[in-house]
Amino acid sequence: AQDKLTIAAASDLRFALEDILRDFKAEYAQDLTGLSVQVIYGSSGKISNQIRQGAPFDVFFSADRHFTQELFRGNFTTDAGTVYAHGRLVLWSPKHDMRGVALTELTADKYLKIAIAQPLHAPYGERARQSLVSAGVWSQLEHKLVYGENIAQTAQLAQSGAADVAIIALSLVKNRRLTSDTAAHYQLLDVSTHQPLLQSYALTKRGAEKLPAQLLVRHMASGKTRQVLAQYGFELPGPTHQVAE
Amino acid sequence: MTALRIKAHWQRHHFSLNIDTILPASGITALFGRSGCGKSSLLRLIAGLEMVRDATVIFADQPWQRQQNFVPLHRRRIGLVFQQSGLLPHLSAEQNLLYGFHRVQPELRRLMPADVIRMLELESLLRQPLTSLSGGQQQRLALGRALLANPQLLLLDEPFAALDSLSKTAILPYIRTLVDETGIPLFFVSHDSREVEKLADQLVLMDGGQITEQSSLTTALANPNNPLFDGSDIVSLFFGVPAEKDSWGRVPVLSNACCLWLGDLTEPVPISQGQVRLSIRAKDVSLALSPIADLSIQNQLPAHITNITPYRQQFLIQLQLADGQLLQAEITPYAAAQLNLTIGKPVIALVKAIAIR
Amino acid sequence: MTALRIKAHWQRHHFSLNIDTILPASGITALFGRSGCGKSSLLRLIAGLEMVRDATVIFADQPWQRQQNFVPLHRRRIGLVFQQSGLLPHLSAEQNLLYGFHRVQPELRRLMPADVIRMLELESLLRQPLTSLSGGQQQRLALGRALLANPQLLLLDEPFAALDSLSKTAILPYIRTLVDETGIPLFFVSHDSREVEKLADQLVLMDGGQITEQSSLTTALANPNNPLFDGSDIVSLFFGVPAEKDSWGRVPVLSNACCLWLGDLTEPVPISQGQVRLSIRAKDVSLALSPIADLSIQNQLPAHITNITPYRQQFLIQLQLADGQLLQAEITPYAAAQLNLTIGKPVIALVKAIAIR
Amino acid sequence: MTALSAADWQAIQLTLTLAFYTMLLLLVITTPLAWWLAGERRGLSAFSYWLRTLVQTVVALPLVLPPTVLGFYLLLLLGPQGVVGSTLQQLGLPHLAFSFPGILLASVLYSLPFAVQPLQQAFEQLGRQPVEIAASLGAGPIDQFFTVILPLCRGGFVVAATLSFAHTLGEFGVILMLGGSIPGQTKVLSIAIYDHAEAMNYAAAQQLSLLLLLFSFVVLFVVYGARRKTGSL
Amino acid sequence: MTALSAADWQAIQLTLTLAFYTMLLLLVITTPLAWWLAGERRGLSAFSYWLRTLVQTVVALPLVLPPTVLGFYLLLLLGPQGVVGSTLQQLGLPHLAFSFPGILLASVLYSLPFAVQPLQQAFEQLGRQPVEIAASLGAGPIDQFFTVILPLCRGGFVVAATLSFAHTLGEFGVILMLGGSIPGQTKVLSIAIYDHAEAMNYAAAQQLSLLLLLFSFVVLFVVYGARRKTGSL
Ligand SMILES: Nc1ncnc2c1ncn2[C@@H]1O[C@H](COP(=O)(O)OP(=O)(O)OP(=O)(O)O)[C@@H](O)[C@H]1O
Ligand SMILES: Nc1ncnc2c1ncn2[C@@H]1O[C@H](COP(=O)(O)OP(=O)(O)OP(=O)(O)O)[C@@H](O)[C@H]1O
Ligand SMILES: [Mg+2]
Ligand SMILES: [Mg+2]
Repeated sequence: AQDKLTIAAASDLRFALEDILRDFKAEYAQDLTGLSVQVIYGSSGKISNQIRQGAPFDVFFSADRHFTQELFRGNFTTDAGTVYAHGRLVLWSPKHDMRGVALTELTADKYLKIAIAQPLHAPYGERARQSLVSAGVWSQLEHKLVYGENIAQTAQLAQSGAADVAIIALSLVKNRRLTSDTAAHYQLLDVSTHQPLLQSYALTKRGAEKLPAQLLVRHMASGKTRQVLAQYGFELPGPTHQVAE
Repeated sequence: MTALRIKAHWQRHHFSLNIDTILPASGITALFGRSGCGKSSLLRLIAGLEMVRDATVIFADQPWQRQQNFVPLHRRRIGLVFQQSGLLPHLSAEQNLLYGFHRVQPELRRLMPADVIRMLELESLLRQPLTSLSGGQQQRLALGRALLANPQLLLLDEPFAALDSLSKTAILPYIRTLVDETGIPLFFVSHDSREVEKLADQLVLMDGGQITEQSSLTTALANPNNPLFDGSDIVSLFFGVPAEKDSWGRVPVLSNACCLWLGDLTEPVPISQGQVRLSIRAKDVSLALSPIADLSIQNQLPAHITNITPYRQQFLIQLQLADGQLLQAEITPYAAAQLNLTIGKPVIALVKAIAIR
Repeated sequence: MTALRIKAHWQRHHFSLNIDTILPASGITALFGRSGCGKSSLLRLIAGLEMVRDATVIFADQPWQRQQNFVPLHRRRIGLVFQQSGLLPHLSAEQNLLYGFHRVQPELRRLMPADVIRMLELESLLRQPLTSLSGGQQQRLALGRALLANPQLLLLDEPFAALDSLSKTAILPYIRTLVDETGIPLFFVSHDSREVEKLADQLVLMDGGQITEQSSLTTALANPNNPLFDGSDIVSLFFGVPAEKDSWGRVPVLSNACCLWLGDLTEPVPISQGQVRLSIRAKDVSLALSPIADLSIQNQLPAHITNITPYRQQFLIQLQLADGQLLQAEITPYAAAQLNLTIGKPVIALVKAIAIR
Repeated sequence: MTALSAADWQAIQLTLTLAFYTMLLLLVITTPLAWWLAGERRGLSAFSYWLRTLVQTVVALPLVLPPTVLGFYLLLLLGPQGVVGSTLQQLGLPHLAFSFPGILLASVLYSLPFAVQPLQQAFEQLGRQPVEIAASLGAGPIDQFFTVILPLCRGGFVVAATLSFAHTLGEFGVILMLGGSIPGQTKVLSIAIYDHAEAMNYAAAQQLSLLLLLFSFVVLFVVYGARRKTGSL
Repeated sequence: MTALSAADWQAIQLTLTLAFYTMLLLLVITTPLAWWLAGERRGLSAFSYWLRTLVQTVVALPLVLPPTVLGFYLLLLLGPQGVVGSTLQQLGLPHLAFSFPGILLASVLYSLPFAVQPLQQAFEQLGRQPVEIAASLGAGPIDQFFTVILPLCRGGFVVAATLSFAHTLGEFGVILMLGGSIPGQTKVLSIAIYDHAEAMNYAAAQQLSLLLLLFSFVVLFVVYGARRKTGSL
């Protein structure tokens, strides 16, 4: 059996994937003795760049289906990506209770700095921008915005207290490490205000030949995984559907 | 007379400098002593280049260093020539020369570049890059630079060591005149007793970090055991006023009751009031019992013997001339016996006109 | 006799060195000339410190530089003393001293540390940190280091300039003996004509980047217009074999037909075959028409005048002694007239025993 | 070649300003610091000796931390909840996170060792004599600095200036963390390039990189060329 | 304090190895390079003169590019489709992206100016005389280097070594891009810390940072302390 599986994943999946993999290893303990699983987190853009340059990744979890599609077009993955969940955006602050706060209220003076991920390349950043635009406050808020390289760093900007509010992934707010008293004080953004965040994964050419990778694909579709994903605030699509290309 | 008060106990590694003295700060003072005796250290102390604790340096009532008081070098107005060539490598020869001059208030400028350049023959060096100067050229430049800083005190550490003899012949009288005219006191270190004889008014002898003797040059030279003479010749000084050349080109130098004939007067260094100072090696003085004719030696001076001392396997005969000046003659024991020399005996001192410096 | 062939046309900035000569590479050769005339440049050329194009340097049949051939300095086995103190600042005094010695194959080691340390009085310096050495101490150390490199050629650039006179008195005879015993040819630069008179066998005169004269020292000294005498005294050499002291402590030095009495024999530098070389200043020689009694001057040598030349407003009288050696006397025109001196005239040359060096 | 966007030009301008001020500030700060560090060791008390070693070590530490980590801690420190940030706010001043002064401070801190070390080395190799000569000729400390130390240690200053300028040009992690990529204020060139590259906008990334390289090349070439002509020593 | 995970220890070990090799390689490479750059300028032909200036400029360029950008271009170059990577593969060798040799190469390139410049400066200030003295005493070039140049330029070597070692310790962007954070191969400490911080595992991030700081502090303190004791000049 292959004894090593290398997974590259977008930052928003960080906490959910830990649980998923723990279950995965427990589930296939007999089939996969001595398996070591490495996960490398990063921005979807950087990871897909690295895959193009021959990075030794077997599975790629992207925050946006766009990246798996591009890789498939370049013949680096076996398919255009399986959508396993939809990401959700939340408005969150470590200092203020954001429950019930509408995007339009961000113009208030108490919100000096608002952190979002870089819309140029981070999927969550682009969706945050869309929401702000559709709320009609983008141009008013633009001078308050600070940008994180990826969604995890965006969360850090707020967590350090330097930014007053952040628009980040629900999955990050739902993780254990965020202190409980502030963790609940978030406001979900309406999915209708932005294009969907289609979380998709794909096997790379080298991963396709590996048994553990194939088993992981099977595990991703399992109920247990769906449960974990839901727990971390991901919205689940209907029973696993291949995105047509 | 201005004075330089120095008091210091300074431990430099294994060496200790112990000075507690008042030096006359006028005219030219030579520092003489064996290598490693502390001459450069003393100059550095005076200049304030070393923070010696609890030292006292007072120059002409300016307390340069006393207790907590410490005037930094750049406010002491000292002209310094370092023992190791000390040119600023990033400046041109000309910029080096004028570095100090530009920092002197115009009203304090008494020495002007044009004169110094002429006297030290620096003209042709000024346009050369610094790295292309030979050792002697560097030394002349450093000397000129110190002079042009128009200081109130000159401290020169072996300033003539790399000069060729022609340059030396030209520069020493210039330095003499300069000190006399400007009144800037000058201290210099030298290992060349001839330089000292020619230039110095006072002599400071050092040994093992201490000043062992300080006196006027005349007094110092009267002592045949003066370390100045170690490895070189005993010299007496004769002070007199030169008169007109005679038709033979000889120059008479007159003191009270004596006349010394000189071959010519190019070399002697003038000192103040028209006087010149002549040095006469004891080895150049012969003795006879009566005047001698048909001899090329022209100075035949009546004198009487004041002292006879053995000196380095020879005899040193100290003579008093008619005008009271002291003259010394070095004589073999054989000659002393032949002439039957005794104290008080009148003799004729023979000195070649040409041998007088 | 080994020789040093040098041919170079070297433009250094404004200065050009033009040499095409064969120098005798044996004994001691002095390089003499005014500051900036190219002495150091010549030594650097010989050492191979400068890549002078198309130059030729051949030492004792070893082509050090010829056409494309260039032997780097470290394979030339040259002992070098730089004009500016050249100690390695990161090494201790002792490590500096032995740096070259350690790099000599044991079978080529003829000079040993113990001897050099003793002769140059380096013992007490060895344990001192380098920065604490005085100027003269540094120079002695650099000299010792060059000697201990046991080179096949010594090039010393003003090696004695910072030495005090006592050190010089001790070191010069040591250098002389060392060269005679080891046969290492030595070139040295000096501005001190007395050093040259004492030490050199050959003299190389330089001026404006060219060698203007190269000759044995005796020949060179016979020429009163030799630049060696600019600003210093004319000297004649007398070669003779010293005999036993007499009861008065006088030492007779005998040549064929002459005897010169010396006060003692501490200073003269021995040269090979028991001979010594004495230098007699022309200013120390007086002339009389007949022997004179009752005079302290003991050497009264019969001679006849071979030449009379005006020299610096005086007369220089060239004399031939009974043994054929040349002696020169400097005399005022007045004295020459008084004694009615003419060529061929027999005279008595008077030389004080003590004035002989 | 597509024209650079206005935002790109803004980033370029910002970066140059930042690098320039950083270099200037660093030269001003590190010159006395390096002089003190390079001072005579002889006869120093044990205390002064170890104090110097300590300072020298601390000064070198910014080198060691990964820039993003350094940036994160600076964010904690300079933000409204940090010691520095809150103090500033109490004084009625803005806190330093997400501001130009903030990233300037960070750049200075981050490039500190690159300025101190070459200067210190130059001062150590200079020795005492040139300063002593100047003092003997009547030059006071300021005069000595400008007419002797500066020209003689020119090499050290050029290296210090080049390293700190260039290092700031290329700085990324610290500024990313602390600056928040605000266009015109903290979005410097390196971040702009990174953003283009991540957005797979390779043409723009490449164009900006080339421009940066070309500019730096010209500046460095001129600096080094001029330096060698006059001969720095 | 929670114990560090095995992965963290692995990152530490990897980082030290990388920094050490980088420093070593850089000293070996840059010594002759810096010597050549520091050589006599006088009497140099115009060609040699500009060649040197060119090389000196090119050597300084890695400084200027943001590390992630440099990493990106290195990735393009060293990856299987790059000129270097594909050539290596044709020779039957692995391409260099995502491998230890790859990030070593990148680190060397990235820290090149930090090693070259202090050395060059030290060599320039050294002057010719010490080498001439050594040669006159029979020391050949190698001998001269080890007994004269190295000890006299110790300050420069210490600065070069420190800067390049420390700079590699803190290096992040280049390695992130080119290395792909593969544990045990390319996941160095700086990336591990970054990762912990992103995972909001601040305790671990802080612990690792502290460890890195402490270690660096001790190393630097010893180096600087020892250097000052013997007195480098
Ligand atoms: N920087 C220093 N640190 C410690 N000791 C020193 C230092 N410089 C000189 N010394 C010690 O002081 C003593 C006197 O040195 P100094 O330079 O004053 O001698 P000097 O009389 O000028 O000798 P020279 O005629 O050779 O120049 C030396 O023996 C040396 O041991
Ligand atoms: N590095 C150099 N570059 C260019 N020219 C130089 C260089 N060194 C010396 N020169 C020129 O060569 C000439 C001769 O210099 P050199 O050092 O050989 O003189 P020297 O005879 O040794 O003088 P000194 O007795 O003063 O030491 C000088 O006039 C100077 O202009
Ligand atoms: Mg001295
Ligand atoms: Mg010379």
